[in-house]
Amino acid sequence: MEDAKQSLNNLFKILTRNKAGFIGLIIFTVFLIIAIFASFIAPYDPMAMNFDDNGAIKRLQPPSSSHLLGTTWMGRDVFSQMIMGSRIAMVVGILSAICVVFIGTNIGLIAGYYGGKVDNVIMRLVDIIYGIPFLPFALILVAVLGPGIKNIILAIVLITWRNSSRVIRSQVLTLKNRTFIEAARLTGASDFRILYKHIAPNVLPLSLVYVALSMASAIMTEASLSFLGFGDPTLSSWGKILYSCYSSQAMFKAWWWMLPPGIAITLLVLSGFLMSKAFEEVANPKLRER
Amino acid sequence: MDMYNDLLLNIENLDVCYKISDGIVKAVKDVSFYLRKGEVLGLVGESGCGKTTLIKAILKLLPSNGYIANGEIYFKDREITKMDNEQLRRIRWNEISMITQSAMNALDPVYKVGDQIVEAILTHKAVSKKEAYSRAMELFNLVGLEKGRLNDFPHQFSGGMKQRAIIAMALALNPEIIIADEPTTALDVVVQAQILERINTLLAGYDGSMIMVTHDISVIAQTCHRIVVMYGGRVMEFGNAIEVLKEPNHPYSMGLKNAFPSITGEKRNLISIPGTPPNLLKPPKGCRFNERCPFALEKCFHEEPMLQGTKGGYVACHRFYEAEDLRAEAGKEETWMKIRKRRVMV
Amino acid sequence: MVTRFKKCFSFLLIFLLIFNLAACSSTKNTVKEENQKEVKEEAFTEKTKVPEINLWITSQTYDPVRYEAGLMIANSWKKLGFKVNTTALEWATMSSEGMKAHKHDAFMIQWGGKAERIDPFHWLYSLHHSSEAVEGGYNIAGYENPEYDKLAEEFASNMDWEVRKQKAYKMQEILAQDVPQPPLVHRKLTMAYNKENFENAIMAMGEGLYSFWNWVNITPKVDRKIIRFGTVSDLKLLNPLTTKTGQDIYMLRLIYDPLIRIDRDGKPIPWAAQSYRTVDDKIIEVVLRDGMKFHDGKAVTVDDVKFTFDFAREVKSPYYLSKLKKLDKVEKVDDKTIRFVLKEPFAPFISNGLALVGILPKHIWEKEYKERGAEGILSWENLPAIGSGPYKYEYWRPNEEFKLSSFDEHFNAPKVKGILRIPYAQTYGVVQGLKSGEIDVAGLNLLPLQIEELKDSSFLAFDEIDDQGYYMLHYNMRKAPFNDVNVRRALTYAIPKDQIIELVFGGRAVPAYSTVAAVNKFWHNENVEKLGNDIEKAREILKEAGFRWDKEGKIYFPKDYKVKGYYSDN
Amino acid sequence: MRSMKYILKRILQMILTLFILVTILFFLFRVVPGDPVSMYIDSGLDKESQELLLKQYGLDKPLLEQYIIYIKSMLRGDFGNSFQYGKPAITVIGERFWNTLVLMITSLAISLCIGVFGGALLAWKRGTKIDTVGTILVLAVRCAPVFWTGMLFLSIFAFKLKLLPLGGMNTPGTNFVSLYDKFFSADFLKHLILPALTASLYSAATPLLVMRSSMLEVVKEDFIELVRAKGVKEKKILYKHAMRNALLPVITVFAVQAGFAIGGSVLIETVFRWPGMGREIVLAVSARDYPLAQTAFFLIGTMTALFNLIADVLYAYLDPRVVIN
Repeated sequence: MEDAKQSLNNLFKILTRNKAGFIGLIIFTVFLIIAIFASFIAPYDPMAMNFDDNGAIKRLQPPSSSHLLGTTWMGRDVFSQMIMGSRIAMVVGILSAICVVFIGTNIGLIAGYYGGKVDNVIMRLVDIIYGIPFLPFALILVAVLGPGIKNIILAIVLITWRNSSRVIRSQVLTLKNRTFIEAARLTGASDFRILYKHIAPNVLPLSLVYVALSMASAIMTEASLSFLGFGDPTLSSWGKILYSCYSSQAMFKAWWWMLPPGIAITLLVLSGFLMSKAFEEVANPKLRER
Repeated sequence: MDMYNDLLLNIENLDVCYKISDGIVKAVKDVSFYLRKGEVLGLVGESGCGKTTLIKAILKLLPSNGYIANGEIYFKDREITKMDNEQLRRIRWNEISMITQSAMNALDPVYKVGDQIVEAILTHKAVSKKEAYSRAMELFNLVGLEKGRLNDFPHQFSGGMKQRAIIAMALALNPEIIIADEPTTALDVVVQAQILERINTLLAGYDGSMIMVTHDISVIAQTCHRIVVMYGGRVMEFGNAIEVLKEPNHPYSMGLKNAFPSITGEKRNLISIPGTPPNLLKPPKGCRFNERCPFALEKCFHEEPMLQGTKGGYVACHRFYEAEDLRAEAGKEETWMKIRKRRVMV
Repeated sequence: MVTRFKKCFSFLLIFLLIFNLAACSSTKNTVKEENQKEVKEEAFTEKTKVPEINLWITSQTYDPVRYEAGLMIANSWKKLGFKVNTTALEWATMSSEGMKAHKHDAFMIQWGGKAERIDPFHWLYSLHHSSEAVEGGYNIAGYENPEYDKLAEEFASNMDWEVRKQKAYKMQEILAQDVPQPPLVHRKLTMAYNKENFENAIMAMGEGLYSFWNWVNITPKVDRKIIRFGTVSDLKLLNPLTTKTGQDIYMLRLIYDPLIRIDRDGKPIPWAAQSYRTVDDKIIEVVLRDGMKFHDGKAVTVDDVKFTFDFAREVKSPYYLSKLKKLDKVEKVDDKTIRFVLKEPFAPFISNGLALVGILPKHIWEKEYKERGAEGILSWENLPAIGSGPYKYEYWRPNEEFKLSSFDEHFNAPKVKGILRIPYAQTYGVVQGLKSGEIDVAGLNLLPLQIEELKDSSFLAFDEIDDQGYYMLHYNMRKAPFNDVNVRRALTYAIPKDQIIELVFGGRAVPAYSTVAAVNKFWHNENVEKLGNDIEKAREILKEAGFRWDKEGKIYFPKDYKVKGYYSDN
Repeated sequence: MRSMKYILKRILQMILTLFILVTILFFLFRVVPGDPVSMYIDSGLDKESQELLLKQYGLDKPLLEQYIIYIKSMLRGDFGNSFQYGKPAITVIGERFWNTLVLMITSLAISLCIGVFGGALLAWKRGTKIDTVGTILVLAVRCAPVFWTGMLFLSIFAFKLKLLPLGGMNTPGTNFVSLYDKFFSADFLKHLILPALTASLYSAATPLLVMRSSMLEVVKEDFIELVRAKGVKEKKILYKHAMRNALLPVITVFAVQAGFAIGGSVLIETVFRWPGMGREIVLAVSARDYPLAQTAFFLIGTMTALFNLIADVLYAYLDPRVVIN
C-alpha cells in the first residue's frame, strides 16, 4: 500500500515537473471534472428536442445565451451533448487504457521473464496481431459483438495490448539479468515475487507511458468507430455528434455543431500524448534533455 | 606579435563559456599561447580541464550552448573569432585539420570510409572525384591501411584502423595545423603505441604544425616542442617542452610529471595528485589549483596569480620564485599526502 | 501541494468511474423494486406485470428517421406505464433477427413503394396471411386471423378486380382494428430535375422520378439530349437473374422488356404483349407484340419468352422464382401466342409476375448457360446486357458512370438519347451536383435541409408525390403483450404520428392509417379506423380492458386476464 | 544470399500471419449476427428465394466444410463471389484497390517528406519559436481526428472557397481512356489534393516527431563534429550526414504508420467519398458480404505486412551496420 502511495506520488511529481506533462494533466483534469459533474453542468437533456415559445422546434440555431453552442438539426443542445460526451470519452479512455496496459504489461512481464517457448509463442501472437489492420478489425469486432460502449472498449483492448507488451518485454529482458534480480533470486524469492515485487516496479514508468497513449488512442478509436456508424447509438459521444452533423448535411452550415467535438477530441487526445511524453522521459532518461 | 613572422596561431586572453541550465560555465579562462610554423605544441591537463573546449574554440566547433566570451584567436594574421561561417569553413580542414578524440564515433556510419575522405578533399579542392580518390589511396598507403579498405564502412574497421583513417583524412589537404585531440585515449595500449609511432613518422614527412592534446605527459616528451599545461580552464604553465618537463615551474606541472614514468628513465614511485579538478560553475577564488596544491599559501586562496615570464614562456604561480625548492619537495610522496590530509580535515 | 493534488485526483478518478459506470449501464433501480413489494398485497404481482417491451431501432447512422421516431414512440409508450427498452441494432442484425427470424418485440422498417406493390397483394396478403407467418415469411407480426385469411385468399385468387377491391377494403378495415403492425407515415417524395434542360418529367406513384414512365417520357429542351442522372450509390450487378436491389432493377427494366408493364395508376397494361386475356382462372394467354427486336438486332420471338420463364426456373434464379411461384408451365400456342398455366388461380400473377420478368434473349443465355452451368450463369456479369427495352446498355465503369443509350427501334422509344447514371456515394454530392448543373435529375428523395439548399436554383423543378410505401411498426403477436389486441390498439393510439411528421420529417410526410396507401386511389379504403395521436384514448382502451396501474404508474395485466387476440373478440 | 534467406523467412512468416488472419476473419464473419440474405426481404426476396440464395452462397453447409472450401479455393486464387455484386470479390476489390493504393502512396510519400524534412527543420531550429510552434502544430494535427480534419478542409477549401471538389475521385461524366489517363489527369489530381493532404498531415506527425528527436541525437554525435571540422557546408551536413543518419529510426516508425494509415483509409475514404477499399469494407461488413469483406481485409493485411517487410529491407539497405540474418 505504501508502495502504491509512493508510486502514485511519483506519478504526480513526474507530471507536475514536466512542462508538457503538466499541461497534459491540466487538460485531462479539466475534462475529468467536466465529466464527473456533467449532469450538473449540462443545461439540457442532450437527447431532448428543444422548442421555442411558439412550440416550433429549434433547428440549427447558432450559439446564443440559451444554447451556448447552438442546436442540432433535431433541435438538441450541442453544449449539453458535448458535456455528456466528455463522460463517454473519459470512460472509454480510462477503462480501455487500464485494461490494455494491465494485459499488455502482464503479458510482457511473463514473456520477458520466462523466455523460451512461452516467450516465443507470445511474441508470435503479438506479431500476428501487429499484422491486423487496426481500424477495420475493430469495426468487424464491433459488428460481431453489436454496437455498444462495452463492445467498443473490448474491441480496443483486444487489439491494442500488443503495443505495450512488446516494449515491456524488452525492458524485462534487460532487467532480469541485473544484479538486484540475481540477488533476489539467490535469496530464494519465488518467480511471482521477483516479477511483481522487483521487476514490475521498474517497468512501471514504461507502463504509464502506455496508459497515457492507450487512453489517447482509445478515445480516438471510439470517435472513429462512431463516425463510421458503429458507435453506441444510445449515447451522444463526441464521435457521434460529428457523425450526426456530417450525415445530416449540416456540416457546411453549422460550424457550432462541427467544431466543438473535434476540438474536444483533439485536446483530450493531446493531453494523453503530453502525459505520455512526460512518463517517457522518466522511463528513458536519455530523452530528458530534449 | 607581428614580430614573429613564423607565428601561425596566436591565442590571446581567450575565455570560452557554456550556458547550461544551472548557470554559465567558464570552461576556458584567460588562455594565451602561440604556435609557430613547423612546431608541435603539446596541450596537457587532466580530463575536464578545458583542453577540448579550447581546441574546439579554435575552429569554432563549440556546441550550440558554447561561445567565445572574450579574447582573440589569430590564425596567421586573421582573426578567427570575427570570421563569418563561410570564411571559417574554408579554413577548416584545409588549413587546420583535426584528429578527433574518439575515432570510434568520428566516422559517419552510413558512408564508406573512402567517400568520407574524398568528401573532405572535394569540399576544398576543385579536383575530380577520381583524383580525390587516388589521393585517398595514397593517404591510406601512408597510414598503413590497405587501399581496398577505402570501400569499407566504418563499422568494418577496428578502433585502430579508424584512428588511422582519421589521421589519413587529417593529412588529406596538407593543412598548416593538425590538431590531435587525445588521438589514442580510446584505444588499447598496444594500438596506442602503434598510432603514436605512426603519428611520429608522419610528422617527419610533414612540414605543418601540430597541436597535440593529451593527458599523457610521456607523449609530450616524445613529440612536442612546446607545452601548454592547463588546469581548471586556465593555463598554468607554457613553455619549451623539454624545459617544462625537466624543470616544471608550476606545482601542477610537477604533480603531472610525478604521475607518469620518468622520461629520463630513472626509477621512482609514481605519485598522483590527490583530489579532483574544480567545479567550473563556481571556480575557486585565487589560484584554481589552490585546493590541491601542497604549496598553497594564504595568498593563493585570494589572489589570482599573474603570468610571469619564464625561459621559454610563462607560468601562473605565486611561488614561482621558489620553484627550484618546490621541485625538490614535489618529488616526495609525503608532500602530496599532506593535501590529502588537509582535504580530509576540511 | 503535490500530495494534496494527488489525493484529490485519485478521489476524482474513483468517483468518476463509479459514477459513469452507473450512468452508462442501465442497471435496475433497487428502490423501485422495494416499492413493488409494498404494493404486492394489492395483487400487483410480478406475474401480472406487463412484460417490458424491447423496441428495436436502427442506429442514427443507418436511418435517422427510424432512430428518432423510435425514441419518440418509446417515450409515448412509457407514459402509458409500459417499460420500454430501446435497443439500436445494425440493419443486418435487425433484418435477420426480426424480418427473418421474427424474434422481435417491436421494430420499424420502411417498406418500399415499388410499382409492383400498387396491386396491394404485398400489403394485404404477404404481410398478413398466416401462411407467411413462418420464419423468413413476410408476415412478420405473426397475424393469424382465420377470417382475414379467407378474405386474403379470395383477394388473391379472384380475377375480378371489383371483387378484389371489395375484399381489399374489408381487409383494410380489419387490419386497422386489429393493428398487428400499424403503418405509421408515408414520406412525401420530393425530387428535383433541371427544368431548363428537360421537361415532361413524371413522378409516378411509389417511385418518383425512378419510375419507368419518367425515363420514356422525359423530353430534352436543349441540344444535349443525354440526361445525366445523379444517385447516391452505384449499381451492384446487371444480371437480371440474381439482382436483389431496387437500384439495379430500376435500370434493368429499362433494358429488358416484360410482357406487361404496370402503368402509373397501377394497372397492368400490355407491353411486349400485344394483348393478353385470362382464358380461365388458371390460364393466361398472351399475344406477343409484332416486330420487336433485341439490341443485337435479333427478333424477339415466343421462343424467347418461353425460354425466359423456363430457364429462370431451371437455374433457380432467386429473383425470378419469387415472382413465379404459382406458375405451373408455359405453353407455346403458335408463333405469336403463348399460354401461362398456373398451379392455382392467382390474380396478381399478371402485375407481380408477368410484369416483372424481363424477356431474355434465348440465343445469348442458352449459349452462356452451356458454358457456365447453372451456378455459373447466376454469377455471370451479363455484360453487355442485351434486352429489347427502350434503352440499351452502352458501358459501365463501376463507381464512375453507367451509360444507357436510347434504342430507337423500340416501339416506345424514349425522347432522350441516353441516360448517364452517376453514382455520388453521398447525398450532399448529389445535391451539389444538382445545384451546379452537373446532373439533370437527382435520384434522391430530398430532405428539408436539401430543399432549402436548392431553393435558390431557379432552373430546378421540384416535384412531389406521397410515397405509397411506408414506415411500418411491426409488433410481434407471438409474444405478450402484443398478443392482446387492446394493447396493440392502445400502443398504436399512443404513437404521436403527427408529431413525428412535424419533428422528424420536417412536415414532409403524411400519416398512414390504412395498410394500402391513400395515394393508391383504386385500392385505398378511406374509411378505416384511424389510430394514433391520442394517448388519452389509448389509456381508455387499456382501462376498459381491465389493465391496472400501480402507484408509480406501472401497468399490470387485468385480474383474471384473458388474452383477446383480435378486435372481434372484444 | 543470406539476405535472400532472410527475406524468404520473413515472407513465410507473413504468409502464416495472413493465414491466421484469414481464419480468424472467416469465423468472425460467420458468428456476426445477421445474414447476407435477410436484408433483401424488403426488396422482394420471399422465403423460398432466401433459402435458395443461402444455398447458392454455400452458407447452408456446416461451418467447417465452408471453411475448408474457402481455404482450398483461396489457394487456387479464388476468393469467392461477392454476394452483393455477384462477381468475383477480387474483381470488385481490384477496382477499389488501385484507388486506395494511389491515395495511400501519395499521402504516405507526402507524409514521409513532411516528416523527414519537417523533423529535421525543427531539430535544426531547436529551442527557437519555429520549433515550439511547429511541434505544437504537429501534435495538434496528430491528435485531431482525421475525419474531422477532413471535414474542416472540405468546408473551407471546397465549400467556402470553392477551390477544390467536394469529394469523389473525378468529376462525374469525365471519360478516361486508360488507367494512366485517369490517375494523371488534372481533374483527378484536383480531387486527390484534399484527401491526400488530410491523410498525409495526419500520418506525418509521428515520423516527424521521431525524426526530430532522432536528429537531436545525431547532431550531438562525434562524426557530425568531424564533418563540420572538415569544412563541409552546413546545409550539406544537415542533408547528407545528420538527416541521413537520423532517418533510420524514422523508417521503422514509418512502416508502422503506413500500416496504420491503410487501416485509417476507411475514414478518409468515407469523408471524401473516395471509391476505395476502406469504404468498401465498411459497406461489405454492413451488408454481410463476407467474401468481399474478407478479400478486402486480406488485401489490407497483405499491404500492411508488405510495408513492414519493405521497411525492414529498406532499413538494412540504409544502415550498413545491420547485417541481415
